[in-house]
Amino acid sequence: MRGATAMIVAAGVVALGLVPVLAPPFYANLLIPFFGYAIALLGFNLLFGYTGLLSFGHAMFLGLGAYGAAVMAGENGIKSFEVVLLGVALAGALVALPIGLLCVRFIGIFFGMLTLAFGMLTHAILFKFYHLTGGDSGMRVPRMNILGLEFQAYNKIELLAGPFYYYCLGLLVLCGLVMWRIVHSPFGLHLRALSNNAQKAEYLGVRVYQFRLAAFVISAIYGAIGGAILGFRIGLADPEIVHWTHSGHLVFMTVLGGFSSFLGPIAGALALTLLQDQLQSITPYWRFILGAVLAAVVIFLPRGLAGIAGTGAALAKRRAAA
Amino acid sequence: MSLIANLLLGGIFHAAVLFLVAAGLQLVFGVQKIVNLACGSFYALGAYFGITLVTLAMNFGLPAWLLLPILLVAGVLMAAVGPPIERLLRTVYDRDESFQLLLTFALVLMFQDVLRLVWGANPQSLNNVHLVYGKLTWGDLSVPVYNLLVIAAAGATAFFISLFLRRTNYGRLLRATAENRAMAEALGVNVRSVYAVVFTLGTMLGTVGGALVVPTSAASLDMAIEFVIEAFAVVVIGGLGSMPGALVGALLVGLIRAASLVVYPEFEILAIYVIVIAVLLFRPSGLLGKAAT
Amino acid sequence: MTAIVETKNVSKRFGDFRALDDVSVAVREGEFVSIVGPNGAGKTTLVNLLTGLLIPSNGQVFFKGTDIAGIGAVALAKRGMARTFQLVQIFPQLTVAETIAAAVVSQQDKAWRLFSKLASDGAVRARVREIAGIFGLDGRLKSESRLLSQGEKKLLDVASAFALNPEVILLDEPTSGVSTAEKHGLVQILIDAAKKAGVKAIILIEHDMDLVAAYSHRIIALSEGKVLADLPPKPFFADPVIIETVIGRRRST
Amino acid sequence: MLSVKNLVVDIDGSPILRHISLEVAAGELVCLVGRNGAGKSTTFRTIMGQRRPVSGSITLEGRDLTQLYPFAIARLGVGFAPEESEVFGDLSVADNILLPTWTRQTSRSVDEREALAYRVFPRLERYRTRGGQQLSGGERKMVSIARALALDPKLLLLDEPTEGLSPAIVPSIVEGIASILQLGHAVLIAESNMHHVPDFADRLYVIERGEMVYAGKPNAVPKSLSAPNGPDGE
Amino acid sequence: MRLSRRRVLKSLAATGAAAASPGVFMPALAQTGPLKIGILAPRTGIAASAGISGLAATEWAVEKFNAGGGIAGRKIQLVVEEETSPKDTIERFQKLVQQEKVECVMGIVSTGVGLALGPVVEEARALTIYWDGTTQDGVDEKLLNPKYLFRSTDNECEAVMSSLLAIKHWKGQFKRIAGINPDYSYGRNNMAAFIALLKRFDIEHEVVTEQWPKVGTMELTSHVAALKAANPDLIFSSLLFADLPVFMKQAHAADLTKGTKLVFPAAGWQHTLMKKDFTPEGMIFGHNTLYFDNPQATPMQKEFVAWYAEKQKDYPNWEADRAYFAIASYKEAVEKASKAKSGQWPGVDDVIGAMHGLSVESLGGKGGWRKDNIADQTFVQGFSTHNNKYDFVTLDPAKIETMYSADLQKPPGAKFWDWLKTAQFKI
Repeated sequence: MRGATAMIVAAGVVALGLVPVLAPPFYANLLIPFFGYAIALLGFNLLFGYTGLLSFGHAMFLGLGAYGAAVMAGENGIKSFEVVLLGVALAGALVALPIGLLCVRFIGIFFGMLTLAFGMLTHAILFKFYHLTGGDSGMRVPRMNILGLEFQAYNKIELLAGPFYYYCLGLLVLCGLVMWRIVHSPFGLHLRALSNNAQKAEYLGVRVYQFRLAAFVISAIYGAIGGAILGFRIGLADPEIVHWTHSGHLVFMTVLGGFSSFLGPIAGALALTLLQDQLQSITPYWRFILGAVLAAVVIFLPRGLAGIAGTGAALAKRRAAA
Repeated sequence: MSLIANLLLGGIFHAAVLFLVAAGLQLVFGVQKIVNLACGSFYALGAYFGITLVTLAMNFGLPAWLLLPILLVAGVLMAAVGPPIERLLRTVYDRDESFQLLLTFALVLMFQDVLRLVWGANPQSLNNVHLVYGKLTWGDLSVPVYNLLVIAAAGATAFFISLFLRRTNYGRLLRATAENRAMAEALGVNVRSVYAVVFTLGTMLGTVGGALVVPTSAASLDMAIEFVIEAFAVVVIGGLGSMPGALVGALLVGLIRAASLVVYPEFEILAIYVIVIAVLLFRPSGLLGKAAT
Repeated sequence: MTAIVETKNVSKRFGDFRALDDVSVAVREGEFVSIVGPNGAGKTTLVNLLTGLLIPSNGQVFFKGTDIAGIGAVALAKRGMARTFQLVQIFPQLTVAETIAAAVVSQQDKAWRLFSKLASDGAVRARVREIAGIFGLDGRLKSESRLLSQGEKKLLDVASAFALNPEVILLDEPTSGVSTAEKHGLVQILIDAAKKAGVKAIILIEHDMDLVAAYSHRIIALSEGKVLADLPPKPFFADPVIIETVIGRRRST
Repeated sequence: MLSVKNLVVDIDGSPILRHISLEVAAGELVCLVGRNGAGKSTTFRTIMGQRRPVSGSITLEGRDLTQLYPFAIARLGVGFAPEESEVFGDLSVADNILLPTWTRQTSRSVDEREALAYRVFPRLERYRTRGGQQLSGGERKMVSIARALALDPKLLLLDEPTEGLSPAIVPSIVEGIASILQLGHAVLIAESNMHHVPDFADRLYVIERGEMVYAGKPNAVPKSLSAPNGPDGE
Repeated sequence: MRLSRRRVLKSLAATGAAAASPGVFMPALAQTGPLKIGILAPRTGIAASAGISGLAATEWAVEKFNAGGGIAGRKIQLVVEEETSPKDTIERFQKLVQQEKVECVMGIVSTGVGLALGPVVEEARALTIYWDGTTQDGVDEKLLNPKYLFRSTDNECEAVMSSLLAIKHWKGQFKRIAGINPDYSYGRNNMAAFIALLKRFDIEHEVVTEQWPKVGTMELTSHVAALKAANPDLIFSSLLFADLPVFMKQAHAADLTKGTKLVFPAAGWQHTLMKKDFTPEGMIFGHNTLYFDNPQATPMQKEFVAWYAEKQKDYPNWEADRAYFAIASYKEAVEKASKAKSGQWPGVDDVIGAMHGLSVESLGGKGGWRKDNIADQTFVQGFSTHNNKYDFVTLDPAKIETMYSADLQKPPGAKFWDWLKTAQFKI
């Protein structure tokens, strides 16, 4: 199975790598947010899929990444995207720590509502503290250099469709590898144990509360990194990014792809990005169809697209065996 | 002095409408253990249909004073969306609550477009028909009787819900089901039909709330998404599943909003979230809720 | 020999209700002690006190000479006491190897290794194999726990507790849900495993007098929050008053 | 009337009942004895439709129950008083007892059914207005049985009806059961204590670890089954 | 997934491997076939009513233009996408430019989206004409020296005009002023502009209360109570969206509007919801660049309004004018540039060049483009009246005022607040 996953990942990376070369340039640009979401969802799923905590306010960390980038690069003139990424990751951890301390005391619906409340608190702050945050018009996220290279010959669209695209792909692979290590580490094992059965886990020496907090903080770091990518791409950090419906979309992607699998959320982010793009061009009523898709996934495919793939693989295996 | 009275009345009026929607949420959560994100959509649905029905009635030349009953009828009629949606939710009763939350989120997305398809993207509003009931003026204090009627209607709803739940056999049956579904079923309670009834009732509280508020307000597409957060705040503050909690929560939210306008306007929306978070942290079961798990 | 687990004049009240009243019991190294008693006798309360879950209203609870009142499950596991539950407690989606590894990781203090690859940790793997071998689960290491048979689940539950390398293990009705035909086999495996794993004392909470009679060195009977008897099996079962109280209390009182 | 054949029930994939069979004829009192965890409650819950069997059949007067919802089974006339009593704390004693009269119509009037329920446990009269939360364990037990009785059932399932009751009450419960039988109801009792089996039981089954180890007359139970296999758990 | 990949592969040959290198994003200006114009308009949410009006006007214009042979001989084909969040709208924009290969993009109502999209427009080098959405916080230039991006008037001309009208007509009649404005940059700037102008004209005043309800707040009775308690002589409000009629209703019910002077520069946003029942006469009422019932209107406006009323069962707001202005000026510019190149289809730079200094008759009146790509348009305001055939208020025909934005917006490069202090206003 591990070999199969590696194959899927390799094929996926190659396919994504070919997009700027083979596909119309629009698609490369379209996929930049996908990279941002995919990275954020890697973290989100550590919290949801592996630790069993469903946050309905996770968009606040994406907002933190975007606004962090705006503050660092826009207000303070930091031009290196790597420095910004490190900065927002740190900020994500620092903000997540106190919020997490308060939230992870609860599980289930209470955890969901508490994170939702914190998310909307953030939204209200961004709106109200107009002089600091620009209110509804948000804050500019200027163009930054990546790996110290300015790419002056490229305008931003070209930068996004070319170098930045590969940069994000690389970042996704890197973040994915790190997350893969995390979920396959002793720490990851304990997270899965506590989400399966917290009481038993405790008797096996699992520090349930601390580990939930750690997962929350890590997910926030990933969220902030994803948010910084979104900010770079949009060129603006705006309050909509932390609205509760945006958090809902993160959950949507995760469930669409399948939260019980490592690659599921990434598949979900890709699927939703492409689906939404197609639907928006086809019909003005694309929200209805998205809602219907979500409902259908929840009802008929609780394990998401990864579930279909899993079932398919199992069937193939059975057929091969027979 | 009249400022305080005016603010108080404004706050209570807001609380009255909030209470209706929150009561619907509470009823559904209490019995079915489902947190319904689509409650705001029901509210919007009631508001839009309220306008349609009142306009229709006025065109037929019905007297203006029938406004309130017509709006009630509008709200009640729109509760017809309840049963099919309950049928949909039935598929996830036994699943993790995250799926239930997501399914209602899917409804929020779908309703946005349904409302647009039927009523268009422009906001809709009635003219001042609600002033047909006159205004009460007392020095500087001036309040439309309609607002008082809505407050009274919400109060009456609170009263009748409590009467229904405490004094009727079916209400007792609901409470029994809320407390212990398996036992109620073993005593012959058809839980499926109870769920359908409860969800429809919950929906109705939302649609009636929307219908009642619309003469003083307007119907717009984004009202659903904005309102659900406030309704959530109410139930969290009051305590999930608790009817008295909905009342207390609605009053608190309504009055805090009103008060913060005078004391510190910057704090208006923030105040509500801060209180929600404080309640969740120090009394996660809410002010009047039963112990949280 | 000194007691490894001990309660000294322990009482526990819940409001007006006196769940335990002045209970002093001790378990020494090398002992297999059963705790029995009818419904409401205070067994659960005693277990919760012994495992550091509750704080006594009066008296003290010692494990290896230190007071463990209310220290909680994680700290208890660290100090060397493990417990299993009456209802099988497993991690449904974890494999057998992962379940045992979860305990081994705690025991080897590796839980905070965020980026190390568990699969290539030889020390953990060796210990997982060893424990699985003891419980005859080595053939099922890669199976998801939820797919095991009831007996295997029981074994896994206990095996993961053993993986903590405990000095004392507390078994709360380990054979509940196991068929009559399998019950002796299971207990035998547990005792053998305890020997191999170097467990110094076993505390068994059990209803099945068959099992209690067959394996205990000593039986502590509780009744209405008090110690009714603390005797080896022979004198225990020879005393009709004790037997009547433990088995048929309601008719007699 | 009630016929359980070869019932196999798993919970989360673990076998809890292993080929259980039992019969209750009209008007009979049948006891199912076994210690806690032996499978008595699971048997009852499966009869009530709260659990779906893996295999085997359950019929009431020839009608298959395994495909019915619990409420339908209750409406067919199966009354159930569970082990934990499960009295509705939010409802008063009177409402608890009346509840089944709202869900099932029988030839007896509501008043009659209510009166019968109180006749079995006259002391409940005093607690009519009390909330379900303010009752002692024994009182809850009585409410639970009275409530099942108010369903006017053909068959009454009583899970550990005397558990946790003070010895002074046990006789009145036993009398209550006797009078229930006189009304023509069949009763199936689960008991963890052999000594609590009423003398007038028609038949007795002993269940151990999900297996039926004895079926027959109460007075013929082998000593080996009745002695060491004692009390229930907590 | 597979489907889209197949599609991706199909277009492989067309695009080639050079896609990742710079320079290929220039929209290909094909000279035959239909002329594709992309529209980005909100269809739902608070800005939907603007989007609907703008879309309708665009469709009307296209129908009209196409009937007359299109633009420089090419028939127009609209490609409509939705304006939503900044992120999604950028994607839709790029889809229009890169996939659909439209030659011009029009639309955008929300400021946040406009600000985010600006740099993208420049880098895509795609001629883009904003209908609206250029409110900037602090009215500092955030989109500097755009070349491809043409924007609507860039400070709140309607607020300046309303303020001037209030000063002109009511000077000396008010002292205690109160504000209720939406809590975002538009509302903040409007209120600030009003106060700045009061200072500029040395009007003695006292701000007795400022309310900032969140956009989308439908329950304003508490705000009304607070306003009422402050007992103002004049209320300045740039409320818009559905919040505006809600406020009017609740203010009327509380007798707040009786005897109080009302200055509402943005009232035209929801003009058909401003029912006579609760909207008083005599308030300063801004219709921005289109007043549908203007007795001095051109035949074209009258034709459009009649068409709109029949098709939409409603009366258009100013976004219709902005949208018409966008497409009409584009048509003019293309045809002018084409003529200059003796009938050849012009390049983007030619069209841009032709845009500057252009003057077109839009629905609401004259409009043109400045050298800095900012629109100049005609603004209409006046005093509300009940004397009409509708159930909502219109402007008193005797007191309609019209101003050209050259007198209402800062000149190129100026700082708005400094300009307010020194500008010569015609009142």
